[in-house]
Amino acid sequence: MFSWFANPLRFMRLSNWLAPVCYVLAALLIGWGLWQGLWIVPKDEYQGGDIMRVMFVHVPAAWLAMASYMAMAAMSFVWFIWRHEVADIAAKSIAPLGAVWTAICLATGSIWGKPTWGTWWQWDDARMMSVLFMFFLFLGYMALRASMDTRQKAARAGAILAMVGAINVPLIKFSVEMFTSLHQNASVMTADGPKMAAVYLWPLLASALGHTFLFAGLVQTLMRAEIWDRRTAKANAKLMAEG
Amino acid sequence: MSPAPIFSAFRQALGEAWAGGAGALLPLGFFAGAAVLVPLGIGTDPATLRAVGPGILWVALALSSLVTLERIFQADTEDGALDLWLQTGAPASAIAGAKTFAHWLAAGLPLALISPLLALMFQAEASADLLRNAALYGLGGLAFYFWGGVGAALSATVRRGGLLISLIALPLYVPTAIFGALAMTDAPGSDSAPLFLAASTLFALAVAPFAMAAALRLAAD
Amino acid sequence: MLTGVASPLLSASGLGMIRGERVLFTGIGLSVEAGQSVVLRGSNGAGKTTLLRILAGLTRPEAGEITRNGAHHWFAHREGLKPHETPRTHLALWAKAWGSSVNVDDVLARMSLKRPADVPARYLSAGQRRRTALGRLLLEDRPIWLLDEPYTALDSEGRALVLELIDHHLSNGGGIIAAIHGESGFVPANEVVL
Amino acid sequence: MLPDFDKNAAFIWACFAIGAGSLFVTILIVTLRARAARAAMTRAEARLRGDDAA
Repeated sequence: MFSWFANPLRFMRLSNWLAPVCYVLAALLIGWGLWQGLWIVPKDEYQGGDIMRVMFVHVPAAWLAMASYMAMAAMSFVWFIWRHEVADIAAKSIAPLGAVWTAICLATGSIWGKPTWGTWWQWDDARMMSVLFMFFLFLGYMALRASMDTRQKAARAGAILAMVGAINVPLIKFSVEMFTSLHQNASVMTADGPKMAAVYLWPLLASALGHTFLFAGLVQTLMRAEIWDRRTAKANAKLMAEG
Repeated sequence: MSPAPIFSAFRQALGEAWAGGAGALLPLGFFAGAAVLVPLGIGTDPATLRAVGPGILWVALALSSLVTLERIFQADTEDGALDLWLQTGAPASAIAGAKTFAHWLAAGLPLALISPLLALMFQAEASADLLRNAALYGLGGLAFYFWGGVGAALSATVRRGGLLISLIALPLYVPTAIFGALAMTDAPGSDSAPLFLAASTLFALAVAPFAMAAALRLAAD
Repeated sequence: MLTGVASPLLSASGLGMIRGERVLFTGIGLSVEAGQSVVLRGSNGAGKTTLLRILAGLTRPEAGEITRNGAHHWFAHREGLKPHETPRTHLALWAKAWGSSVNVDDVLARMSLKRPADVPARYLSAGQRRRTALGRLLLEDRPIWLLDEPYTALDSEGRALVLELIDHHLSNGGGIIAAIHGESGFVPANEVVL
Repeated sequence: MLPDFDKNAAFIWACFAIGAGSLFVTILIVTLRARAARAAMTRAEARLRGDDAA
């Protein structure tokens, strides 16, 4: 299955129509989710009133922060085992986008925290802390790739680091949960709890799905750009060899 | 396969760690300096210092491990020793583990040994707890060195690799820092924290050598 | 000496290497039999060192296969000498690592390193450091020698010493692959031009 | 037109503005990057073909 996608030409043909489809679906789903979230659904007084509407941007961002790191690690693993170039291009393209959603999650979480807990940064919230470390993992991955002098070395170094990070994520999350459970009062945010009312569930799911489609579309566009870059580099190398 | 290359790598790294600028004194000086700076920054209230002391020492230990590790594999790629070690036939993971262990022994363990003195300066009561804490610093330091070693191996060919090591290693230091600091409090759950610290150190010892080996083969490529 | 019957000490075929987008070389094949030497030729940056590192198993080639019948010694620009090591401790360390029973003092004498034997490498001259590293070749009898610019930083006396080692190794049925920029000083069985 | 929030309106709008703003900038950068990459590729390959023809 991986080999089928591993051909850059096949990926270019696929993403040529799949990326626009992703963008359209993303626009529809995010638009509907926002309209429902901001105008239609009633506020929840148990969660501080209208401020809970922030979850329609915060929760999708949190979901993508985790999912994108796992996707990057999975692509790194595929590259490490099978050396399919498209997998490396995918991992490289996921990193900056994952960092963007992670940053959105941190920023909105912080702003949500201020009126709810009275503080911009709640050290006792395990999820915020985990996302913060996820952000550092993304930064480290990008910095490491950028400091390698050939794309082959960047691919190898990035894959090693992404996999090391991925097997550490469970341990980091576990330790952070232990750290936070000691200090406090359980988390106020129960937006993803099972008891959430159905009026919130559908708009939230739509938003999360919409963000996922936007992410998928952007990853494909970045991958296309990377493939074009590599073709340019190959052509330039040929031109240099001839000259 | 004979284990002789692994012992030789260990001995060479030990010699290198001792020879590299005043031996273990340099990391000790950094560790003590970083810790002593804190009261100057946050004030000298004995209760405050007693509360933050163990945590400050964890942070200082993490920072000094990063500073010590910066050159351990970079020097090997520059002077060609890495090429020789990768051709001994012994597993690269065992060589990397032996080298990292040697550097912990030369620079990390001494920090744990002087931690009781620094703890006293942070107004801790003189008791057997300080020795127990020293053992915990030693155990946690081992995990710091092994995860830091992964960062050092990955950035072995990078100029100004020190900053990169910090960025790569700090998220990996989180569990050790949390379990370690927790084990020195009397908060609920602190009884099991030393066990979790030991488990996360074992995890580092089991996983990090393979990542270092892969990174070192890349550095030699 | 018998030729053509024994299998080669080291043979490689179809070796290709790419760095970034630059193709360093493709379709390189070579083979060294007992008592033979191969010299790698090419301008700076042509990939001589890379090819040698591929033959040593340090660098992974993009394409091609290598067969080695026997262990090899590695001697390159970067000597593998630590600043705190002395010629004696360096050779003793590697003798131990390789399980060799060769007397280090004999090697030091052979390399004319008797006088600086206990001086840390950071105080040694470039030539003394290179002779220390060359001493490793004598610690263990290995059929294949991979030499990257063996004459760099050596005076005429040092060059003569290297040549003597090479002759001795070849006449004992060893094989040599060397990347040499200028004159090799010996007649190689083969040259590979990159 | 705009929804009327009970309190914390500034916080709510800040969150949505940050989300929309950063995603908009990301989309913009990704699009421009892809366009530049494609243009550079077209130019380089055209030059390669041109030399071949000559």
